[in-house]
Amino acid sequence: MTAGLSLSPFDAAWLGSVLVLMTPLLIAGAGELISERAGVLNVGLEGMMLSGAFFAFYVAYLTGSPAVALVGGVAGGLVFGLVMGALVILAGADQIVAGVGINLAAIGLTSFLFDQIFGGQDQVIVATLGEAPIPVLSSIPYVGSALFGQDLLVYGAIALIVATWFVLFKSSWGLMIRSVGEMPQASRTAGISVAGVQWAGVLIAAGLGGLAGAYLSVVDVGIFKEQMTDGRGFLVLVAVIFGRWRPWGLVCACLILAAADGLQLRLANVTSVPRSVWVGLLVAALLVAGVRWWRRRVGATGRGALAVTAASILVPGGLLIFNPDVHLPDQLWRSLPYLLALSVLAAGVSRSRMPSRLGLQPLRHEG
Amino acid sequence: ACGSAGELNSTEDESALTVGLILEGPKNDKAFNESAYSGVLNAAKDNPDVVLKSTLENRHSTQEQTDAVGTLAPIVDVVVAAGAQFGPIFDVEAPKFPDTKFVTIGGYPAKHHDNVYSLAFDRVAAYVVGAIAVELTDSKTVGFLGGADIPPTNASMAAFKAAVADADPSVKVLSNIVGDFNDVSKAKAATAAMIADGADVLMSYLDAGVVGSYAAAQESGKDIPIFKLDLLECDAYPNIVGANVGDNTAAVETMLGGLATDTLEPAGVTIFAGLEDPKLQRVDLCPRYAEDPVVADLAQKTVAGILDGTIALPEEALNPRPEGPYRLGIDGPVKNAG
Amino acid sequence: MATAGGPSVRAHGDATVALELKGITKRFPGVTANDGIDLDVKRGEVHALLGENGAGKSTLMNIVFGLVAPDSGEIIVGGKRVTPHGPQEAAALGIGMVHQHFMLVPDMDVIENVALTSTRWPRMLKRENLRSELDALATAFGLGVSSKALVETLSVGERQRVEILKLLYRGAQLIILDEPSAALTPTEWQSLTAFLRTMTAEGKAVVLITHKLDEIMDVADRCTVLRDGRVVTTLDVATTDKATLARTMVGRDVSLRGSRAAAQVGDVVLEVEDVTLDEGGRRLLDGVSLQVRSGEVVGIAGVSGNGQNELVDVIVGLSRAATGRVTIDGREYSDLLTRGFTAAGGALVPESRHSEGVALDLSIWENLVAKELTRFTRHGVVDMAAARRHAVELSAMFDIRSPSVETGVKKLSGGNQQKVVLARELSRDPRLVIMFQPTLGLDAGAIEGVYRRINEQKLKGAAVLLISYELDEILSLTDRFAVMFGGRLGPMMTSENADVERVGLLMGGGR
Amino acid sequence: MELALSLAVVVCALGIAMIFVVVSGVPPAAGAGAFIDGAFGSQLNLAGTLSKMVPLTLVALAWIIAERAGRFHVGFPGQILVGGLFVSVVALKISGPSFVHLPLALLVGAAGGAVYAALAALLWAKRGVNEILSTLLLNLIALQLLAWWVRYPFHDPATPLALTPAFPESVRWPSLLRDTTLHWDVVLIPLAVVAVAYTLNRTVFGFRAKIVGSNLRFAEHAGISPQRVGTAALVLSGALAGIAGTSLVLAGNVPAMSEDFGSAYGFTGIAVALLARNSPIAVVPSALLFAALQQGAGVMEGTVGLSSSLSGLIQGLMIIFVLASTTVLHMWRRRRDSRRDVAANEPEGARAR
Ligand SMILES: Nc1ncnc2c1ncn2[C@@H]1O[C@H](COP(=O)(O)OP(=O)(O)OP(=O)(O)O)[C@@H](O)[C@H]1O
Ligand SMILES: Nc1ncnc2c1ncn2[C@@H]1O[C@H](COP(=O)(O)OP(=O)(O)OP(=O)(O)O)[C@@H](O)[C@H]1O
Ligand SMILES: [Mg+2]
Ligand SMILES: [Mg+2]
Repeated sequence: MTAGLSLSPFDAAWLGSVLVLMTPLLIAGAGELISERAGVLNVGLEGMMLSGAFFAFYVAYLTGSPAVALVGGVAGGLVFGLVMGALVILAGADQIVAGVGINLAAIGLTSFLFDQIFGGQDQVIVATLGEAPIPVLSSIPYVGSALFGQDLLVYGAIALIVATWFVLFKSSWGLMIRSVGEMPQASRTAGISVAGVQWAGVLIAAGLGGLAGAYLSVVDVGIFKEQMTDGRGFLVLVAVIFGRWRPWGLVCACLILAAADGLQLRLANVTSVPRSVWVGLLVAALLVAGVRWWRRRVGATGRGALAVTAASILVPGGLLIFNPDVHLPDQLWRSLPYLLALSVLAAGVSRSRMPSRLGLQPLRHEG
Repeated sequence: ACGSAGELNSTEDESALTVGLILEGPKNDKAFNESAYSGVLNAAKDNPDVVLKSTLENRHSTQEQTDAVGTLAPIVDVVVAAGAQFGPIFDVEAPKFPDTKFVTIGGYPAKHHDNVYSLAFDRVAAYVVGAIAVELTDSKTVGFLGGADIPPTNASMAAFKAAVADADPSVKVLSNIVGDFNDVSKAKAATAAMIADGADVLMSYLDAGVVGSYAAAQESGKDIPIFKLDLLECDAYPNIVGANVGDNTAAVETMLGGLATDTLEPAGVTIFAGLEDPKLQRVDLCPRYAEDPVVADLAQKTVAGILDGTIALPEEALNPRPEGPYRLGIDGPVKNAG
Repeated sequence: MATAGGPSVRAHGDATVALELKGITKRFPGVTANDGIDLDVKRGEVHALLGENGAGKSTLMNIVFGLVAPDSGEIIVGGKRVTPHGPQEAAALGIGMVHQHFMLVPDMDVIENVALTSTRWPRMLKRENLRSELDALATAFGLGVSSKALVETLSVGERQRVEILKLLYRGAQLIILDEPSAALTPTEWQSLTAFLRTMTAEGKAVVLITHKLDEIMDVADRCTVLRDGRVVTTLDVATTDKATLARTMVGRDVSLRGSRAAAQVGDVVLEVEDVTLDEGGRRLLDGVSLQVRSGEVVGIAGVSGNGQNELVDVIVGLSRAATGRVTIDGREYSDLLTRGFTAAGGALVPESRHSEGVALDLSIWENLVAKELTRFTRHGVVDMAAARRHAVELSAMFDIRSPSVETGVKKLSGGNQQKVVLARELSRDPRLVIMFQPTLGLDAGAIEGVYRRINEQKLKGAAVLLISYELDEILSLTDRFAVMFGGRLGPMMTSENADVERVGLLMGGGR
Repeated sequence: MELALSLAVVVCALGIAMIFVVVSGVPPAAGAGAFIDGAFGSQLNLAGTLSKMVPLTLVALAWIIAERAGRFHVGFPGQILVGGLFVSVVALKISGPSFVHLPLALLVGAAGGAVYAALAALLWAKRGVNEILSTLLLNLIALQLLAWWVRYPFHDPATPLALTPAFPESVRWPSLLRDTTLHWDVVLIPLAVVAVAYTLNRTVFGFRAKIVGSNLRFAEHAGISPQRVGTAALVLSGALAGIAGTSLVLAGNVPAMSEDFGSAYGFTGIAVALLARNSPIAVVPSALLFAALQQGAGVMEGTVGLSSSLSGLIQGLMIIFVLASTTVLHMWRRRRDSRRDVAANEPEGARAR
């Protein structure tokens, strides 16, 4: 084993794959963030994404245009958004139960339609939305093509997050949305239609969920496959929680999820974890610690948090120094993000940021 | 496609050998499942007695697969199932239906049953692919991209790596199992990663996912020779070297044909198909490489070496041999009997 | 003055009148909350609304603010007849209201909370502009609060200032404050007064709903007293005094609806010693001491929100006092939740019947045995037959009118629901009975039944603590009583021949 | 009223499904015939339906227990998996006579589900973490845990598949009907239904859960701790899901554990409970219907070529209709109650005659 420090998994290709893996999460996450900020937990997101993936694929197949297909994807998500809104907002049904129902219905519907429409013929591959490299930037050596040589939706997703941040925190719409998820009584006395805002939230989440699904089917690969969203909808829910209901938090969460996924792709068959991974972990831990220190000033952190920080620095540090020959199972890498999200919840950090009416039925008798 | 109820009754006569096919994925996946499906259709064409009565597709979980076996076993003469997990399922289900015959391609039955016919590929063609890959690489780095983490994937990877090590130990092998034969986007990301890590020849051991490998290779802007799995399609991507073919179609066709003509004897003997019979397993080259004397010659020599035993394959590249009787090659002598 | 949105009020008729109400009537099922109310509020004055709980003050102002539609009557703002539909329209008319419970989003900062009410259509938040406007307003009216602070980090007083800033920002000319001092510290009240003076100096009008006489004397120009939905009188504060106000508020011919039974007074049952309770830096209970003896009914009078809820929670064990101790028959009981209290022989008829007294979705018998499950349980299994039998007995005893004990409590009338609570609590032969607003929302017949139960318990030798916002009830049923104000318990008084004027003063925070 | 609504839901969902059947070119009668035949037509098919009922019933009951105490969680998939994971330890590391081994495995499986649910319960009771979010995460973690489990520590070295070694006969549910998938674990259906119905309706725990679930504040006033009751309910719920996992592993057809054994039941079980309107007894017909849908649809594909994905569609439709119908019921009740409220506010004497 050579002791040299190669950056191997953390290279341009990894960066590029992280961007691509992150894009559908970001798109759907932006919508889900808005919906959750308005108090609606959209457990049916997985189904909406799946529906978007299918309808985008079908539209692409009919029209041959990936761009029109994206519209089809949005429409596919919206179909279930309407169902969700009708059940949850109009009828006051339980959000989680409605979401579970929507997921099952979407799996059933898309599988069935796919079977009916495409079952008898050869596998259909539709044209995908090509790359749109940004002229000058994409020719930067090393990272240029990874960062700036992607398809339009990758940039779109980032723009979307900026837009989400802007809408939520810089515009009067954002105030309405946040106040509805936080304190609907206050919104009502301010003359805001709570149901209207929640409808908007649900439909935005559904439409963007559908778009994210469309990304999977017609932008990335040009193929539809039963249940191809493969739990990404749930992952988005995790990312929104993990990101503490903030756009930049969401970006960080999606980055971590996608980075872990990209890393796991790369590490899958390396016999022992390369040193650079420990370096990466150490850098990440130092970054987190640094941000915390900077945000809260020194001393403001509790003893438990301090211990966690110390451990998260010392462990990879030690591993870096001793560079042991470890092969961690892929499964651990894959579950790492969920374990992290769970600990964030348990640490109670997120609770304070959680929209206080999230997941709850609308207040009925509020004046 | 498999007809309505009315049709079924009319074709059912005494001598017919009715077949039920179970597939883990869709029958039009242009890959593993589709080729098994074609095998049944071919067998039916060859032998008028063979009638495909019904096809159950997309049976992903063990539970669904078991149910599918239970559904078909009572209503057909032969249940054909393609995929590794059917071995253990047949171990349990076959004795319940003594009058039905069970054929698995790639399954791993652990028990001996008189009505189970099993054919598994010893994935040695991957060795040939590995040898050619060493020949083609300039960067001295080659890549193996696997689908689901299942035996054929791991065995092929082992054979591929062995070939590279034998031919030129200084060539590096990158390998990655993405977890799914059909997840195009993951395959794309993984392929891009490999290319970035320097691989300039790839074995893409995927089904529908191979499209992702093509896309990544094209986006990389480099000219990356790619081997694919099973069906040879030389136009899907400009630089397909060839296909590592474990011919499901032929395997199903052969097994069904043998059953129809009563030449497949004895039952319960697991067949391991290597390169003995090119109909079953081989490396197909696209014209550009088939006409390249160096590559074609290398391929031929490697196959010959494997067949005459001068090239020894590592144990991980071969199927674990069962406790019961088995034979190497469809016509090979029975080993381990009694 | 910088004002955004909403036309300012230009008076056409009497330029000095900001708001005029004529014959406002509002009926709720069973109550007439406002009964032909006439009222005028002048520009530049602080007009106080005084009245006991339930007199109809909030309803009246909700009507003005467009939250409640009146059955009849006219609202005249700036000389024009208006009918505001919803807060937006009221705001456009220059009317602003600060609710008793703040309508602020805790997760947003001050600027955002202000902006929330001011725009309907999507637009960019010009935070800097808003901030300078707010800061200007804040300095002009002496409402120091950092406009970048998150509301959840603000104290109650600061939150109130934010509420007021919201109104000022929208150009309110008439500001309604519903019990603004309920949660304020004295210093915070001082700065509020200062602000109110600035307001009136600006020519704006203020309606101040309050129960506190000092505050009225302190800041109001005129005071309208409501009783049972009607205006009793409007007084000029300069020419009146607290005693008069108190008398007008409560000093009716006390209709002694209940009557006191004479009973043998025994040992001390409930002893509350110097109990203090703090929450979020506020002192909710301040050195409360109290004794209730067997065979007597002790009353706690006072306006709601002066610590009664907190005291009851401490006594029954739902919250833990910071200092002091509570004993029943000399024993402390420390179990959290009400188990220790119940085991020590305590019974509680809680204030909020629907949220604390019964489980509406459950049947009568289930509600009746809810606190005594163990009595009907053997090896973890409930003896349904016995429980039902018990319930049937109780229903007969307490005259719960329903088809059967299987009937859902939701389907009963308020009086019968209260009977369910009484039956459950009193059938255990308690040593101590706490009755908290036991006749709330009941009709005459049901009220009489409750009073009978109180006397019955007293005669049986139980100690009864009656907490009520209705002075009638206290005066006619209790043997001794004290007034609670601002978390403190006033001096004990004998109920017979009590000095009503003094009681009124104490209820308003006077001495 | 509720029964009628539930029936209406089923009829509507099946009616819509029929439209799809017709669209796909199969005569409805043939489709329906094939479906009924597939679900109930032969001993084998009936056995398939009944054996699918077991996990569905158990998960539905698990949902009902938690729901009764006002706790909604979606952790069944994870709890099933962890239940199975625990079972595999007992099955493979311990041996003994069947009458000890199987009950022990059952207990340990229940414990596995319970422990996994307890994680969510503790997070909720002690840290206030919403149990829906935590169970969603725990499900994803359990999937990875199991994938690792069957590949590394409990992998059968004799097979290249991701499979544990075969479980000994002593720990497996004996077959009830020879050569079918029906095992003796079907007795769990009546046992669990009765046990849950009894627990909820007769025991103190059930009573307390009901009180907590219907009015939290009242429960506190009655001396009942919502945290304690909620935790107990979640843990019991997890235990039932764990038993469902046990059943899937020990009465499954392949006598070993793979990573996909619990996939289909975690969420469908919720649908079963919803259609049953959270009544433990009504779970039986509801589970029968869902099991028949799954079983029948599979066979239908074999006999008339109708895609088996139809069953997923029907199940999804069913949930949506159940929710919609519940709403109709609520609205209807509310309207009725508000009329009554007006009446209730009239003086008592006027009504009490
Ligand atoms: N080329 C192949 N060689 C051998 N077996 C294969 C091959 N392709 C597919 N299979 C079989 O099909 C199974 C399913 O593969 P894969 O996971 O890619 O299918 P899928 O339809 O995408 O499933 P899912 O939807 O669960 O991801 C594999 O476990 C394997 O048994
Ligand atoms: N929405 C409503 N529905 C039914 N009754 C109501 C409603 N709002 C108020 N009431 C009743 O109208 C009467 C007057 O209530 P209001 O809130 O106006 O009194 P208040 O003077 O503000 O009392 P407090 O000092 O307690 O705030 C009370 O009897 C109350 O119960
Ligand atoms: Mg009040
Ligand atoms: Mg009021």
